Amino acid sequence: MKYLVISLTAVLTAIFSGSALADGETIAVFTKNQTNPYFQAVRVGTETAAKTLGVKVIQYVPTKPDSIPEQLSQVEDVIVKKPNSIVFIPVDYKALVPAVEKINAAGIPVINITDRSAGGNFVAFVGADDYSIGLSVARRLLTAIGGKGNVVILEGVKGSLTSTNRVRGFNDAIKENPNVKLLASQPANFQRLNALQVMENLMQSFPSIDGVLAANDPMAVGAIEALDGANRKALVIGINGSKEAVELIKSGKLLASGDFNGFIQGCIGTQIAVRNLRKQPTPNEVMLKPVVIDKTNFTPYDVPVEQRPCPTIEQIVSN
Amino acid sequence: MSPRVFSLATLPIARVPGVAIVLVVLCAVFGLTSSGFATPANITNILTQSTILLLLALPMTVIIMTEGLDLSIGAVLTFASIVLAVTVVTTGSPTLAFLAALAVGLCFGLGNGVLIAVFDIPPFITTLGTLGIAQGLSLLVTDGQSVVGIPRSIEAIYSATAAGIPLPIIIAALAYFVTHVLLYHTRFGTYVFALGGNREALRVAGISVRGMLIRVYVFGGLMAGFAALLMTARLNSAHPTAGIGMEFDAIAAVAVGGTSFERGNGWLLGTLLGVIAVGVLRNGLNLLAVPSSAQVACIGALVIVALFIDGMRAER
Amino acid sequence: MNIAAHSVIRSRFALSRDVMQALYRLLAVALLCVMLATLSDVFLTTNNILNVLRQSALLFLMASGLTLVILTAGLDLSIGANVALSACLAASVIKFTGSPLLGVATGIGCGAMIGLANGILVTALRIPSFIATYGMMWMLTGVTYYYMAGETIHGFPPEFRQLGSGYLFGVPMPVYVMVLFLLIGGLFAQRTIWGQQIYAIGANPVAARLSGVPVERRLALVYTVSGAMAGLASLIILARINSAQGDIGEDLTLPAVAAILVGGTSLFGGSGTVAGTLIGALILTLVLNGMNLLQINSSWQPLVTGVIVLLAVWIDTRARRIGE
Amino acid sequence: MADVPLFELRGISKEFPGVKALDDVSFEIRAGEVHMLVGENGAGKSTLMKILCGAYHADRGSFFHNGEPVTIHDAGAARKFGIAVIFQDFTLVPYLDIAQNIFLGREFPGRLPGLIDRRRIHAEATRVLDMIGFDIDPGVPVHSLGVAQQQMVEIAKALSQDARILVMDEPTAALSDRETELLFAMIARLKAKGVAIIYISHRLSEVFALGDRITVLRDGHKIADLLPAETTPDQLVTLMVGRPVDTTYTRPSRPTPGAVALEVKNLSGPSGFSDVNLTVRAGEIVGLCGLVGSGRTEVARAIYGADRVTSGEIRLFGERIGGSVEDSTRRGMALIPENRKTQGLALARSVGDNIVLAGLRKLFPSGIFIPRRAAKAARAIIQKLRIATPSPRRAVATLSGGNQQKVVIGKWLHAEAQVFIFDEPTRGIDVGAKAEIFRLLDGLVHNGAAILMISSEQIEIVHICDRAYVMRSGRVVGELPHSELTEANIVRLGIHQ
Repeated sequence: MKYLVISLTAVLTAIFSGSALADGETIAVFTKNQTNPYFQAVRVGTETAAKTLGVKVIQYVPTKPDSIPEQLSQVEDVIVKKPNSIVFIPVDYKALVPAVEKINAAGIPVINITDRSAGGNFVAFVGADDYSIGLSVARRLLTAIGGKGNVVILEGVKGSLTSTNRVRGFNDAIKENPNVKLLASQPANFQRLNALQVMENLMQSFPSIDGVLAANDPMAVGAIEALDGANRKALVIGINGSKEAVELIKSGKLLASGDFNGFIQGCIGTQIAVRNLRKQPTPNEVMLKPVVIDKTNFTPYDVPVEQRPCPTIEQIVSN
Repeated sequence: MSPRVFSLATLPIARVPGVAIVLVVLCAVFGLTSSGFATPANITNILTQSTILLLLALPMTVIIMTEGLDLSIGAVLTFASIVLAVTVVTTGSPTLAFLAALAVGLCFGLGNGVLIAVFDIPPFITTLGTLGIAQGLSLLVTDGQSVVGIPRSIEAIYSATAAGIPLPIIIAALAYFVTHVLLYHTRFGTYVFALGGNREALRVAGISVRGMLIRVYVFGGLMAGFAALLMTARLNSAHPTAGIGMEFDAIAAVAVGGTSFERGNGWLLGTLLGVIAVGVLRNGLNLLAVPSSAQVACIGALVIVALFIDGMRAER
Repeated sequence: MNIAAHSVIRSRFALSRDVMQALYRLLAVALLCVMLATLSDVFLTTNNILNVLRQSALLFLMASGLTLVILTAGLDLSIGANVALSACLAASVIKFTGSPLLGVATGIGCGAMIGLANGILVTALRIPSFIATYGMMWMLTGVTYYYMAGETIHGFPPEFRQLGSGYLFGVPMPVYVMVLFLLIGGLFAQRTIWGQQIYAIGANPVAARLSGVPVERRLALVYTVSGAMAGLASLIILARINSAQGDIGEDLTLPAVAAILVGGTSLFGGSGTVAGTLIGALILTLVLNGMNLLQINSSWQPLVTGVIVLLAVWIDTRARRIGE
Repeated sequence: MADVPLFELRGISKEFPGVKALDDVSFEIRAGEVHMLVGENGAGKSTLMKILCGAYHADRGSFFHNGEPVTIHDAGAARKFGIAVIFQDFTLVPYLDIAQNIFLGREFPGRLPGLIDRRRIHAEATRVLDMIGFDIDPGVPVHSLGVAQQQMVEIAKALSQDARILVMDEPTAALSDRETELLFAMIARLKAKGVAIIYISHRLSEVFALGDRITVLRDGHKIADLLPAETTPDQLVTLMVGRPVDTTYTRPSRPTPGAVALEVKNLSGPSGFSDVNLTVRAGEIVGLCGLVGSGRTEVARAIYGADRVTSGEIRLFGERIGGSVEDSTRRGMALIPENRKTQGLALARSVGDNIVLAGLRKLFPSGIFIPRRAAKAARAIIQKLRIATPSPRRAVATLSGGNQQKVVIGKWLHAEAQVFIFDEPTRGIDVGAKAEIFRLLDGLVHNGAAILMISSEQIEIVHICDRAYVMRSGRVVGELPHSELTEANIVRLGIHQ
């Protein structure tokens, strides 16, 4: 019995010793889950910015992917620790408002990135407009299929802000092309395997599909695998500009991917947090311009995020 | 109070230490390694966070004591909280909304009970089925969206304090007390022990086993309804994924608490400790900024270590 | 003498019970097919049938090993997490060495090791399987998250991809794998003394032990097999989606359990078949496929699955009642 | 006695799917009499009692209380007439304490509505326990009690309902002699108080010692209702079985014992026995007796490798064995456990499956299982032991106690075991089957098997065994060669001085 207790203690302390706290400014970063590469890019962004600015970031991720109660608990726990500032992606843009209010009440400055929270006070919001990205990348595909033909939409997690807006963009783009027919719009939960199976089923219902609009890259890849599996051809677009997507663009399997740049959002979010702490002026909103990555312009995205430099706020705002 | 509240009958000696040891060790480790841990503010924080899980773990203990299981409890909580939110948003009456949530809990509890007691479908399967049903309904009602616009009056239930103690803690304490009395000082409780220990004993004593089983699951459903109130108040909204997987957290807490899955051998206080242990672990790891991946592993370790210790004790 | 007469009646029922179970299910499958065929004109296309088979293959492979565990009145909640970790390790091995064979070995090996660990927790440490494998699930998920750090590994050599997306005589590879393991699993359970011993353990572990059955070893074996099958399934997934990600195994466990229950295996152990599990997997896949073909709001899927599980098991209990 | 019976059942019939359990059975019980209810297993005794106490409903038939027609629709109604039953398989709840068990379903209401008054329950329980002279704290949880103690709790439970009619279903099955005497004394006291007792038993000695009246059931029919004076044990058995059976089983000549098959040296174990020495030779039956709880079963399990041993050694045919069940069985040892339902059989599985289980390795050395061959082997055993089952495919659960026991033995015959340990082989088995089991044992030793047999019924030991060891509180306190093997000697050694 005793040895058990001891070993348990040992194990725990071992884990913790790895994460001794730096005494400089600390910034707590909240992301939705540990599995989606997008949020990894965000985390890398914050780390990179932190390194250059000489601050310490601590990552908080729900152990259950996208768990609302858990992120809320984590916020409550973090408030106990009083970090100097917080960079916050709400798991759900409505359900986490109480969390933000708690942060406000604790007087900790908080920067909101990626999903715009439905309430609470923020130093600033950093994000990209899902709608316009969806719109422009969809336009890219529709022109590629010559403004006519059949397309399907793969939606993300039902009700998530990201999915809703991107899909809205897709639909508006389709409306612009009267000769394009939307065959179906089904959720695949931002997941590859789901997308693969949904796509397989859609291909059964529809003998001819010319274009696939996927609300993120993993789903786009899933769709591509499904098409290959059935030896069918269709143009596919995704969103996120992930490493994988860029490689597929290079190899011509993926037409284009909307650049929803987690890395930059992480960078800027952290930079604003630090400037705010150092009483420097900060913009209260930074929106990334919608960029469509395709064969013509993928080279800058072909470097792994870890090696990319953080752009300054000015660079982003100016161009 | 009877003199034998904690007679051997109510307290499986061989199992006490498992959870207690783990809890002590955790507190010791966190107390030493993290400055913020042992503060009143943080303790309150941990307890408040644990309330919802406790509200589910209490009935889960009772259900497991009857050699049953309720996998639907998390999904029922979710659906109840959605119904609550929708009702309050549409009618504007918190009372009505709360009753609606309880009604949902009641219906699912009754459904589970009838399927198990009357149709003889094993609890695991019954509640796996109703889990799917509740989840589906939640998605259908909300179409995946979260329901917002809850009046402050409801949110207050979670944020308000009485005599400096947060309301949720008081509610949870009340729930614990009620369950304790139910289990150790009413016929219901006595028969729960019998349901798990020897159903024939009930039959020859002229007590309807079916009726008792149904009551047990109804109790589970109602507690899920109460939990839904807290959950909605906490999130100040209702969301179709809010309660996913909580049934397993609850079961784990009960198991960690030393309630065994056979012969009606249960220990309510152990469940309380189990729930707190889980809360302490998560909180402490967050305070120490342990990477999330390590946190996930730790939770698994907690469950296994606690039961391992119990196992070792049991062999003596 | 009425005892004898009574016994004859009994045995006739006892015989027909299993037959009835199988019939009910095949009937259900048939009904589903007819229904879908009438409702959707594309259902009866070869492509769609193959498509259904390929999707059920995945579910079956996960469930087949788990079936053995449930036959011993145990449960393995860690197979989903097992799939995730096995897939990720296998993926990086393939990436690193470029050798699909090594990858396959890794995937199955890793799965088997995890299964063995479960077996040890259940036998040596006497932790209830439900809890032990639940804890294991969390630990595996933790390791996977740590190992993958939110990244994906993608792009595998085509010869490996064959395993998941390839065809042979116009039939998808996974279907062959499914049939292969249906045979292996069936033979193992019905035609080896190990299988017999597993059924005996499920029916009464004490009696089995006192009859000289090496209960601990058999249980360890069963959990290992279940783990290995999860490892195999992870390879199929890997080969199909051509990439590995931390969430790859998410929500694969309960559907597998559902398939087994719909397949008529009893959670109390001692009764059930691997073939039944295949039928269960088919039923569930058919329904989901049908709902997709008919463009039914996907929110209905959990609800419908739940109802099916309840129905199937209820019919069984009824059948048993008539039997007694 | 010409007065109206205290309670009377007339023309009771009860049918279960496929079998007529009771057919037009009438039964009456008078105040202050002990009414023996005898018959083979499956004769309908338990069913009749379950109907009397309201657990089952009769398809046909009527009840009379003091001559007044009454109905019994549930247990509550039965209790109103003061009917209480002590079932063979106890109706106790392991994790409730003694007091709560005694008053299960009859809890006293507490001060507040809905609550129960546990203090009063304990007080009352103490009173009842004193009444039957059972000195124990009513707060002790039942799962920590021994079988005999649980029996006492059952009795206390029945008496606490101030029963006028007390049904006892084989109450002495699990009791040691001393406890049995206690029980009989109490029965006498109850009789004096005018309580009517219905006593179900397989032990003829008891039937004649206690009974004021005897009713015999067979295959759901009432065969006879007579006074002990009017009959003899043999006649009674003939009535029960429906054919003459000689119960005065005479031990046939045994082969001269061969080599030592099983040898146990200084065996001690944590399960409560120490320094046990014994030997069993091929071709002899050796008894292992002593009071319930003297450590007989524990020793048996330890020898078999089912429980851990701390010191000492076990030799099988001269070779030391590893102390694991697998090892013991592989080397030809067999244990026929105390409780066949929970330890001996996979009830849900078929007769065939159970029979071949232990011998799978021998039957299929390749590891490949061939159903046809397994069924063939099973049928051979079924014929050899005359197990009453239409086919090996029948579920064991549907067989009678005696036939189930035969299946357990058959399992080891098929596995070709050489050294058998029988733990209470005749518990809960009716007279006819008992004799058969004994002949079986004879057959085994004649084929050179060695048998160690545990039994609580000295008479059995005396009849069957060639020698016997007597245990007391975990130690072997004496060995009785055949010449000295008498009940008196066993008791003398077995009880504490």
